[in-house]
Amino acid sequence: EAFLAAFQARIDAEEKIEPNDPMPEGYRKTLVRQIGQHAHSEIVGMLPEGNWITRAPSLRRKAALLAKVQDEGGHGLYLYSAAETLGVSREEMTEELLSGKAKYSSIFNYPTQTWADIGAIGWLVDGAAIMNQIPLCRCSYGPYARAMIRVCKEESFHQRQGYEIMMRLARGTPEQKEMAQDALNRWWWPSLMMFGPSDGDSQHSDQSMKWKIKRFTNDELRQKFVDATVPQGEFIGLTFPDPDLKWNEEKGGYDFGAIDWDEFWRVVKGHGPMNRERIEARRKAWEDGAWVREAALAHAEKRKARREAAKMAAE
Amino acid sequence: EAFLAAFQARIDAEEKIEPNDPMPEGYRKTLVRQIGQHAHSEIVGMLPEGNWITRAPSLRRKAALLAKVQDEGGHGLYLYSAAETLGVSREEMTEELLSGKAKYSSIFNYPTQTWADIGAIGWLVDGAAIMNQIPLCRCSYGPYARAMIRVCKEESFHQRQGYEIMMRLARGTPEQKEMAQDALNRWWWPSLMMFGPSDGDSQHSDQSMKWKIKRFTNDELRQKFVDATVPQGEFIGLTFPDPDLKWNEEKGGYDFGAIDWDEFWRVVKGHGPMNRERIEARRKAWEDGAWVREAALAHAEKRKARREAAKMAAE
Amino acid sequence: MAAAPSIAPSISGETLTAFLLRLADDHLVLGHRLSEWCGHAPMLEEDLAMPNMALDLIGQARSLYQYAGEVEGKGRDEDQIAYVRREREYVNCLMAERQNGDFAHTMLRQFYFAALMLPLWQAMMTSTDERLAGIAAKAEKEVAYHIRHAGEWVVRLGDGTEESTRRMKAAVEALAPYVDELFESDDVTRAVAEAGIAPDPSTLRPAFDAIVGPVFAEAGLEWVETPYGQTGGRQGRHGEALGFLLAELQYMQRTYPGMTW
Amino acid sequence: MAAAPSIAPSISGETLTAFLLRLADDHLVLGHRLSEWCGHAPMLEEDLAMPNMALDLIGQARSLYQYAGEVEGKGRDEDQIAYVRREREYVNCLMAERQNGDFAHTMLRQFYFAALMLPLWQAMMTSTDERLAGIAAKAEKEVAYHIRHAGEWVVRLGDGTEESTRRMKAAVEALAPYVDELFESDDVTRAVAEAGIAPDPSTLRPAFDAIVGPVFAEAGLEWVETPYGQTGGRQGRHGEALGFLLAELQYMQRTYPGMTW
Repeated sequence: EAFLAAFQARIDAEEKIEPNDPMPEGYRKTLVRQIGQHAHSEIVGMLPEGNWITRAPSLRRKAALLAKVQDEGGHGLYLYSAAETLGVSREEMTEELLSGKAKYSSIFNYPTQTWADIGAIGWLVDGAAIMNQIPLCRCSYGPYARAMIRVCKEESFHQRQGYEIMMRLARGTPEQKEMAQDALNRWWWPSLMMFGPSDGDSQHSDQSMKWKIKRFTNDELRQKFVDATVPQGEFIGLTFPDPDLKWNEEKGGYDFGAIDWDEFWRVVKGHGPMNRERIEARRKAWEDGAWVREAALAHAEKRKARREAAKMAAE
Repeated sequence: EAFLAAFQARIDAEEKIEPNDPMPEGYRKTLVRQIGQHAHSEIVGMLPEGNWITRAPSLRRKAALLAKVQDEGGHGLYLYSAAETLGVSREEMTEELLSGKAKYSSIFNYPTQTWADIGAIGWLVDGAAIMNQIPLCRCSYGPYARAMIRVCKEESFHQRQGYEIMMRLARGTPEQKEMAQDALNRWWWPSLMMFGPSDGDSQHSDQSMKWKIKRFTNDELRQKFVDATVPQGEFIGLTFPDPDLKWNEEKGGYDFGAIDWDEFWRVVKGHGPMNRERIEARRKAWEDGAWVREAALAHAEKRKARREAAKMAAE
Repeated sequence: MAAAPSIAPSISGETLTAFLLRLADDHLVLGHRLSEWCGHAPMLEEDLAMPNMALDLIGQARSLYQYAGEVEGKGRDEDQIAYVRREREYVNCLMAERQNGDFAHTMLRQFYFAALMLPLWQAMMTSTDERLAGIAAKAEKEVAYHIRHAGEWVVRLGDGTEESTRRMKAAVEALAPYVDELFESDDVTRAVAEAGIAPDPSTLRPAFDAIVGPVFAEAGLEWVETPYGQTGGRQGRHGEALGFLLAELQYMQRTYPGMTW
Repeated sequence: MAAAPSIAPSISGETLTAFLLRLADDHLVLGHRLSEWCGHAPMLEEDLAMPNMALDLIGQARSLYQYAGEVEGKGRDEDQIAYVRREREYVNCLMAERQNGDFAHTMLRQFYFAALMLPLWQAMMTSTDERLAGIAAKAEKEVAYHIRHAGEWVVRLGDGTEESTRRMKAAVEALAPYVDELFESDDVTRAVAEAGIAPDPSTLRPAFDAIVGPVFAEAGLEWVETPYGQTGGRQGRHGEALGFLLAELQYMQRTYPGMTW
């Protein structure tokens, strides 16, 4: 009790919690779950975008997309490292992903059907991710907060790049504009769902807010995202697929239509268009790569043994 | 001795040898080798053409190509059956193909790089095959001769179809004509090599001629092929890649340049552009399909056991 | 160009075209997938049987595209419709575009599709649309063979070895989310049904079950229910595999536009 | 359009363009293959390292295509050259287009190509062609990393487990026929060498061997000689895998011709 109070006092004083600091088990668990989900999202998120690398329409776009997907792998790496400071190994986290026990962002369970989807993901999905992540740069857990600072910088570059793809399409030929509009139509609602259930239905929010793992509610972040994104879309002449979307002068933000929570829960529970394939792809990579990881380990051990034998011989 | 003479007398009298007839071991072996090679050629020959089924330029051509490749599988099937009458199983022959012990027509070790190659294969490769095969319809071994009658009919349909593809290209746009000419350039010499080494260097010819397994020498057949094919090519405005090719009034046939026998032997010995891939593809199909064949067998046995159990119960 | 065909007066040419394209795309895309096995089948008999079924499917697709082109009346021939559309314009069901997977997956998919098409063609043999009645009469015989052939494999593999049973069960599991879409109805299917051109797919489920049920029973397989089926194909919302299929399918027509082959 | 660049007076623009296209195609095609691993690597570190190398290759290809376009002087930009040619016009070496195979095959291929390019770029740093000297100076640093990274994997896998050794040996076997083509000389390479633009590839074999030898020794691998190497890439004679690669690569440019992305 005294420990919990002291811990909360540190949090309230905006002190950073570091790996070797004592922390409540619930705090640790919440972080492990959240950082794990976040890491998995980066990893699974490589797949829908990776789907267009070999078909990117220009060399410049191909290079940018490669770099982006590589950054996502990098984010996964920092985040797994941050989670490792809490005592879970990358291997354990991977097993949880592949078994379906750990979640990842549901948005990646939608397919990337056209090139414009690459623009839409950068603009909307990375845009939504940033909204979620900027407050995390001030998260109470030090390693996570520091990882997020780096991640956020790169994400906002990706977001601009995605928006630039959409702008190019929206100002291109009629086919290109249609492609951009179609992508917006398909990705808009899933992007809004990225912020999670409405505040009333959110399971983990209260305690996370108290521990300063979270600093805004789902609905607050969603509203920020809508307010930031709608003018961007309108600026390039795209229409949002929501007849209820309109500026509310009074609240100084946009009103928007009701989210289809049935769809949200369906996808979360594994019945989105690509859930099965995403996990299958990761499982295949993991299983096909087992011999490589084993070989690397075996070689490192052989090397070490040889070094030691040489040392002994020299002594 | 007496048996050999009597056998030769039957051959000389143009009697057909049938599966249960006594025959010299050499005759049987020669036939097994030749029919096996022929069957393997049909099977491996499905691969270069199969390579273009998913990319055929029109639905009509796609359907025709599918039908053609299917016919080739059918030829393989008749031929394996003909060989089975001589006491070798399809499984044994397949093993010999996959181990590299049995040969198949070297022409299939060249890649099909463009759509025109599909035309060239039909026109030239099937054309050369027919030259080889028409005499085989009168082969002394009954089952082989009968299989060849059916095969020849279909092959000559394929040959006309291939020629028609080439004609369409040669009379099409400049790009199409160039594509046709390029295919002829690449396939002409390998087609001439299909008849095998020159008569002086051919290992198996004499005895095969005597046994009426063969009825013309390699060089005779090659000459027939050149004489039949060159006017066809010229008719559609294509040029043969042989500066020495010209009509010889005196012999009533075409003279043509020297064949690159080094290339011939290189490809026969396994160093053609696609040897490794062809065998690899067949091996993969065979190995990946093992569980299917086992299941079919297991199911048939289960069925039989159940039928017998039912019969016993009824008695 | 042929004179515009006379279609049932109670249906618009646009609706009929939409109906024909769905059916044609199903056949083209599934035929394409099947043809990918060419030369790589588990046994020679299947190197004959699979292209044979693919040929039937491509042939049926051609009849349907040709008719769609005439109904549409814009002078597009079968190849222009089959090859020169954008991905979002293909309206095949999602099951047809699924990657082949192993032989069990391919055969089960074929069996399901045939079990949908047999009652559909049978009903269309008495279509008010004579052209379609003719297409159906020919196709019905072909698809009856597909049911026999693929159905036999479902039984053999389902009741074969331990491995084949495991694989066939995995196929049932993997394809389950794509079955319901086959029976979807919407404005197009209802209009076509009302005009007596083709039955609404939703009415075909009992016939499908009557074909699948006994085969599953013989194969020792159990039906897998999914809480939510996948959908979207009829609106051109596809998975990620179709794009790669189209890149191959369209390669020549896109690279050498407007030529005759 | 940029003014025509001043090239060494002893060589024709056509020859220089031919040389540049070969090099550019090697990098584009190999970069494409490498990028196919994206999201499917055996470990996260490789999900970073492989796109990283692919990025280097694509970047080098872009510099070379841009320069080729300028030398050619027909106003084609990098994308028109990279995307809008027919298969027989691609002049990459055959090794670059080989399908990825397993990780051992991919890494060995990468190692070989880097071991060719390191001495090539090093020599080109003092090219009489300043533009190329600049490209080389940047690329040389990048490819030195590729050698380290891929070389370490050759050692690890060659001297790892029984399985990894078997796979690495199979890769050595499989790639052997494609090594000699890397060092081929012909009129183009000789003209370029004479003009002091780039060394003739045939002179690079000792440097290649000096890189590969110690790595093979450490990996416990033996060099495999093939009696006949495969060739043809420089004349646009390719294997069957390239066509499918191009169908994907060109998909957007062919489907939506002449647009800006």
